[in-house]
Amino acid sequence: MNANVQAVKTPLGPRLRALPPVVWMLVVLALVFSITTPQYFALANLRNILVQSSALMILAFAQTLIVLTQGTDLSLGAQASLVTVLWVSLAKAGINIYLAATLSVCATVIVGMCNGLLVSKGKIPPFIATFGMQNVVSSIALLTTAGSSIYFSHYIFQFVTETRFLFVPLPVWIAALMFALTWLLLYRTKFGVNIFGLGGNPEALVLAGVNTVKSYVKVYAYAGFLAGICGLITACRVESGQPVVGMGWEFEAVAATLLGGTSLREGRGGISGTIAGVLLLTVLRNGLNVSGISAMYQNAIIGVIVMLAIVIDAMVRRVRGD
Amino acid sequence: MNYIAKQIRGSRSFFCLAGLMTLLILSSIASPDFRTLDNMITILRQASTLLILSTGLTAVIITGGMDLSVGATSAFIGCVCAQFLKIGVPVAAILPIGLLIGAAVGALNGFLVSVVGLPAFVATYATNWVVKGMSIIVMNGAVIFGLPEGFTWFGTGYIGYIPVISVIALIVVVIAYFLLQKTTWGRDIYAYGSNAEAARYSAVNVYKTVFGAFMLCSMSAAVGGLLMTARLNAAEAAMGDAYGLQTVAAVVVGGTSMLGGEGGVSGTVIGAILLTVIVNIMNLLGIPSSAQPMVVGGVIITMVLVDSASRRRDETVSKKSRNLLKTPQKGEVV
Amino acid sequence: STPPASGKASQDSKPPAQSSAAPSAPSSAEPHASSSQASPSQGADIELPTTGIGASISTNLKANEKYTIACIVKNSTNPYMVGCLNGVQKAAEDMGFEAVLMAPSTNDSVEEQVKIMEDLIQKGVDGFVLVPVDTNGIMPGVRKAMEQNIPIATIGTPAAVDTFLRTGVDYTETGRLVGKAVAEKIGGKGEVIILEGPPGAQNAQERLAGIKESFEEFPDIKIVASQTANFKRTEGMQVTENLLQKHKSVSAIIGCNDEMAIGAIQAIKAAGLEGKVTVGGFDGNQDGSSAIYDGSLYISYNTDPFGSSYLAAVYIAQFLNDGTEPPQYFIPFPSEVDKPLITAENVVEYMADIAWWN
Amino acid sequence: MDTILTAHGISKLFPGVKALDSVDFDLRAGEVHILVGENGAGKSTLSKCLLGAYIPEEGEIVFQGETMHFQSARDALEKGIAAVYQEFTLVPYLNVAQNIFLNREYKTKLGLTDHKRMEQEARALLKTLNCDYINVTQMVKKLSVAQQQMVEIAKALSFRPRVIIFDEPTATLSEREICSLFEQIHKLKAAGIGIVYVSHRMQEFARIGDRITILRDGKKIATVGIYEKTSEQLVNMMVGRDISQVYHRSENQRGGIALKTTALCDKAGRVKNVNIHVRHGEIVGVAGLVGAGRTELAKLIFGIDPIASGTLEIDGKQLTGKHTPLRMVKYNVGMVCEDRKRQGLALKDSIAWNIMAVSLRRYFPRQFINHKKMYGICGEYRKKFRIASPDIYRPCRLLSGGNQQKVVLAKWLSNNPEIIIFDEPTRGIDVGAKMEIYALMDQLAVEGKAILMISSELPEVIGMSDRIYVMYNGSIVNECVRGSGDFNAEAIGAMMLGIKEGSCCEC
Ligand SMILES: Nc1ncnc2c1ncn2[C@@H]1O[C@H](COP(=O)(O)OP(=O)(O)OP(=O)(O)O)[C@@H](O)[C@H]1O
Ligand SMILES: Nc1ncnc2c1ncn2[C@@H]1O[C@H](COP(=O)(O)OP(=O)(O)OP(=O)(O)O)[C@@H](O)[C@H]1O
Ligand SMILES: [Mg+2]
Ligand SMILES: [Mg+2]
Repeated sequence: MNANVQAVKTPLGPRLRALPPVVWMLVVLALVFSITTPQYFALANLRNILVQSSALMILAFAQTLIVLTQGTDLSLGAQASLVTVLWVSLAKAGINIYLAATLSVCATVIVGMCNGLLVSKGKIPPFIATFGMQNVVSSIALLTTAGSSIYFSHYIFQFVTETRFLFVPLPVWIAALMFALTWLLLYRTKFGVNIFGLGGNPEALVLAGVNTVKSYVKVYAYAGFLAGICGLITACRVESGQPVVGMGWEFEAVAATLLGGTSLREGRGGISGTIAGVLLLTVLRNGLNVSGISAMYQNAIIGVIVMLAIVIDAMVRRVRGD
Repeated sequence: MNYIAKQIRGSRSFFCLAGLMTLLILSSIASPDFRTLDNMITILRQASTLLILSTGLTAVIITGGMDLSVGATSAFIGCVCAQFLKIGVPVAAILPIGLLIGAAVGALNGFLVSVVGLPAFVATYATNWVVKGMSIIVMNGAVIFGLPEGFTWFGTGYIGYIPVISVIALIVVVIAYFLLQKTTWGRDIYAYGSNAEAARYSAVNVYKTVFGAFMLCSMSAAVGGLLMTARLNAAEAAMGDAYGLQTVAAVVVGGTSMLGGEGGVSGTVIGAILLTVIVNIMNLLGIPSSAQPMVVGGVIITMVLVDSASRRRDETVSKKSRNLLKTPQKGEVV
Repeated sequence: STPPASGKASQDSKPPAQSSAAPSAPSSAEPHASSSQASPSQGADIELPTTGIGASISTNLKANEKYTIACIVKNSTNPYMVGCLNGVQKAAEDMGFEAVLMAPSTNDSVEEQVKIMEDLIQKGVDGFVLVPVDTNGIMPGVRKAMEQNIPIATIGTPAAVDTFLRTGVDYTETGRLVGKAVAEKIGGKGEVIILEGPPGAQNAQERLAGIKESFEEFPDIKIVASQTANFKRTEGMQVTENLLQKHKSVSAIIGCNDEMAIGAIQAIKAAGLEGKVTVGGFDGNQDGSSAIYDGSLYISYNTDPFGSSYLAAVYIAQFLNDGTEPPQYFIPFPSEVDKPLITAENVVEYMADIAWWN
Repeated sequence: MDTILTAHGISKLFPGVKALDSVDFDLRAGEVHILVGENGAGKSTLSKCLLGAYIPEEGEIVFQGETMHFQSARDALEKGIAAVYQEFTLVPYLNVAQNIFLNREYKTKLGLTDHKRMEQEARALLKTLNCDYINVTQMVKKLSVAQQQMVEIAKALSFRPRVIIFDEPTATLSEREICSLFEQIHKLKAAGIGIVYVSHRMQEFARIGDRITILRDGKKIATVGIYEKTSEQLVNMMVGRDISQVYHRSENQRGGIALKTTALCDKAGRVKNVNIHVRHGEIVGVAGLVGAGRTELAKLIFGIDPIASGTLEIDGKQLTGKHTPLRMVKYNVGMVCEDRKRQGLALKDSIAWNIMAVSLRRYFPRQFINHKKMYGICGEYRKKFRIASPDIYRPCRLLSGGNQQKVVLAKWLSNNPEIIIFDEPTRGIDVGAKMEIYALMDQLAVEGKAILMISSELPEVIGMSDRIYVMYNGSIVNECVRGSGDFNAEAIGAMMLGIKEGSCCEC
């Protein structure tokens, strides 16, 4: 799956076997749902799944980068919420809508930089630093709108969610663009090398003369940027600013990241697997909804399947020995 | 005496204690309503549930792990036991039932972490999801209320001036302190947390240690859940939500390192009280609810920042030992 | 603060055909600019396809075909929401359609509500009974459903455009009524504490606005504190405990739902202020009703989620059968058929015949 | 030849340790300057100071006539001082080319990293090292240890430095790779590049070295030309006294066979068919090169790793059922492991808790700890082992290496084991501490304990053991008994290298 070894041409069989287990689970799940529910395999539903996963997908890319550096960013969900609120309220205050979008994404980039500084300079474990930030950020989001959601009418929201380009809605394209961008950064720039270094052997980076503080700040700031884009898409999806809309997404993003084969240790993994992780979660929800499983049981079912998926993933990896 | 002073000064909870003291003093100045006996008892009562939940979590975090399922587990056990009480199970039987379910959830976590080898963070997040889903199923969305008085007394009663719930919290803390500090198993938890590999080489029973820590955690969550239910005189599937990460914050602010091997329940006591006091004083000062998380987040970051700065000061060579260079001392160990 | 969006939405969204059937001004409250047209009136001469209220609601209507009607609420942990789900479930049993009962797995997530709507449109449902988290936030889903001509009935919180039907209660109105009743009970003066719903939730904001509005008539009433307790009993208790340390002479506490109000009562008992503080709540849920019965809660408002969603489902089934549109856009359900305020006077009757939770 | 790098009066402090004490050092262009000294003498620390990876508390570094104030390794690299470090300094999930060009990535016109060019150059570099079999697009994680080491060397060379520092580069290499490395070093020498070379392997010195600097306990002892001293003299200078004084064995009685393995194999194939035995009152050494599988054998015996086949007998009883450290401790077996920081100590915990880590269960079988009694016992052990620390409450990380090692010993000996496995018991500790440990081992043998000692320091194995097993590539290739003809450093050294006994006599 990893681009680093792309030059090595291996036959298809071993390459299929080397896919993260989550891909197979995804296939199995999709098969199960398409057998149980006839409407599942409709083209429209596939499109549906892609659109629904796009916001979480972008957030999960951000989380993957952070996890690669052996951290977790618990403030990502709050950052996305903040952007929805800031964007709409700035626009409402009369600022040009594109400028407003840029400004609000800038805000999360700054939040990300603070996270990075706390982690690198402050030497606080990322979990607790970003948890603190989560509180701060969600407070800002709530204070911006005095606690309520905020609404502003502009064609851009519907334009984003309803425009289709080559049969695929815009949010999916944006997610694809973010994937391309992140992929390039991760595998084709120094920034990406440093991410793998921070997770794999920070000492090596220091000896090679890399300023690790800067690297951390950059990673968290970029994660903030992605969270901002996720927030923009979300704002379009719900056509309003919602101060708590992203609550808990950071954890789903972690789950997707780990399912995608990125490890909390030694900087192993990459963003391609994360796509499968996010799709697994989305397909699961979508499938349960389409099959009309009652709300009462959904949480337990999703929980059990995610737990099984993680356990199977661990088992398969152990057998494979990676 | 010198030793004790040194221990306190050197212990991780020192900064937390100092922070709490500062907060108490500032609060007393800021609000006259704060320094009443009544308010102190209120804080004590409110801190109790958080304290019970975080006490068990302390053990898990000392092993270098994490339990994100504490809040959900406590709610789940509260819900199940409320259902049991409703169908007439005697109050006396409820505690064992709760502890048993707690032990089962803890064993599941322990299994996922030590046998399957998942990172605790992920394993317990999945457990959190499952347990939360199960409490929704158990409750079917309803709220159970009107529990027997013999049961609610534990949550609302008083012994003298002291709320029963605080007495129970104290008991839980003392038990956990005793287990962690005075038993070989407790020592194994510290040893495993500071260096898991060394613990294995020192013939520590790793499974017993990890399972034990998670079970202690979930069992204290059980006690917390029962008391939460008793105090509310009701059970609701979502009642543990707020405790999920707050417990982690209480433990870490109390000076227990997320890397494991350091800290203890005494710090957690201070951490839990600290977090409770912050909310209390903010309510008294009329700080709007939307702004409150910001203050809490700020305090958490500051406390941990100070703590980690002090840790680093230990690591670097102090001025005093630098001077050793100038006047080499004979017989000094290299 | 700005007037709630819902008021505006329902105000200028009234279908012209029904304006003749517009209800008269509400019986107990002053008409208010933002919601006068939408305000309920008792005994208005519209005919409901149902009889009874709360758990005793029933209908003679039968579904012509095996329709699938989905009910999407805000979460699956709040009795109110589960009341909504149960209402549609009961309607499905009575009328013979298939009910799909849904809630976001993350409590109160509007984004997930939209997802569920999208998914169910794929599944091919014939109607939606919806408790939106947010008026505007739910719009993408609503628009999609309307494109497919799927009727949508919203309960309580409306959508930003006209849907097939809106029923349940007007949150601002509920706040206004209970606020007024409590204010009168304490003689129009004194200190009041308000326990708010979760920040960011629209219905919570509207109800709060209603309460505050009602106090404008009483200049001697001072809101000394207004803090969130997230619609939860635990937090209601803790916040009240804290606030009572400072405001010992408080005359009334209004919890924006019964859960918080009961939490407040527990805190009041613990502080030994029993009987000195008037407590108001909303929803008329089981625990709240017993509290009114034993006198610790002064007043609550029957929001009847069960009956509301039942009624909405019946209207949808009727429409699917023969295209009958409801006679009116906004049917404030409980107050349409009964006095929604519950006090010690009518609580026995309420619990016996009207309550939605049996 | 002119001097290109000089260090004056370098001192470096670590918490509790003075790693370097006013060390002077100079390096000429085109020479290989070898740094020797025992483990912990400060060789790596000196190298790192020269490189800017550590900032010394005192002293100055002059490079090409300029006084340097390195703040980081980057500064030194820019000036032209590169290094092959002793520790692993590669990023596991980056490929070989990316690792070599870490932080110096080539860029295309678009500003993206130019993988093609990096790979080409990496390939070329590896080719000069005769390592073209290493795939430059392979993840470093997937390479063997020796291959990783060659990548590290290639990385250092890629800087085209004026000075290059090798810190034990050959420790994990096989003969073939060592040859290509030395070839490269000769080329560098010819090009006028100064080389600092840290190694323990005396046989390498003559092959490449020009001068030798001997360090002991952080102090410079002497700088000598390569042919000025015999290896005995060098060892004496390193150790600070005669070897014969250092090792002392008392006469004692041998008892029955305490530990015996029959055809022991592990799962990874690093231990093959090992048959050894240890008697009570006997010290048995295991000699071998790094990677020979000695540690694996010890781990296998102690139950850390599962046994694939073969049997283990303790005091004549064959071990059946679960094989865990816990069980081995019950059978009175102890193991002082190789890496005290990773496997031996909980560095954050106090000395006391570390001493009690194993024996706690023995002293307090009812699980309840009596703190007063415990601290009493720990205090006694501190005195007995002369652990240099003001109290027993300080965390172990503040102790020096030797004292840490003593804590590990105290941890095991407080449990009073009958069979003790020592894996590199004196690694990284000073001579004084070493002697104490040797005395202790001697005393244990007199008490009738069975001791299995693994060590990479031949003098130590030869000085202390009654019998020596020589291990090569996972198997025991020979057994030498004290007093017999092959019980000397040359013979055993040859066996360790896998050279047959016959051919050994010729060198
Ligand atoms: N980062 C550190 N923190 C504390 N002490 C250290 C550190 N690095 C080295 N030391 C101590 O400094 C002394 C010298 O260590 P150094 O690594 O330089 O030895 P060395 O001669 O390279 O030994 P070896 O042959 O084992 O590599 C040792 O006592 C060691 O314990
Ligand atoms: N072929 C190899 N593949 C992977 N790792 C190796 C290999 N050879 C050696 N190593 C590494 O080198 C270390 C030394 O190997 P091992 O412990 O088997 O040897 P040893 O004889 O005990 O040597 P020493 O005790 O001197 O390190 C091991 O910890 C292992 O990580
Ligand atoms: Mg070294
Ligand atoms: Mg070894």
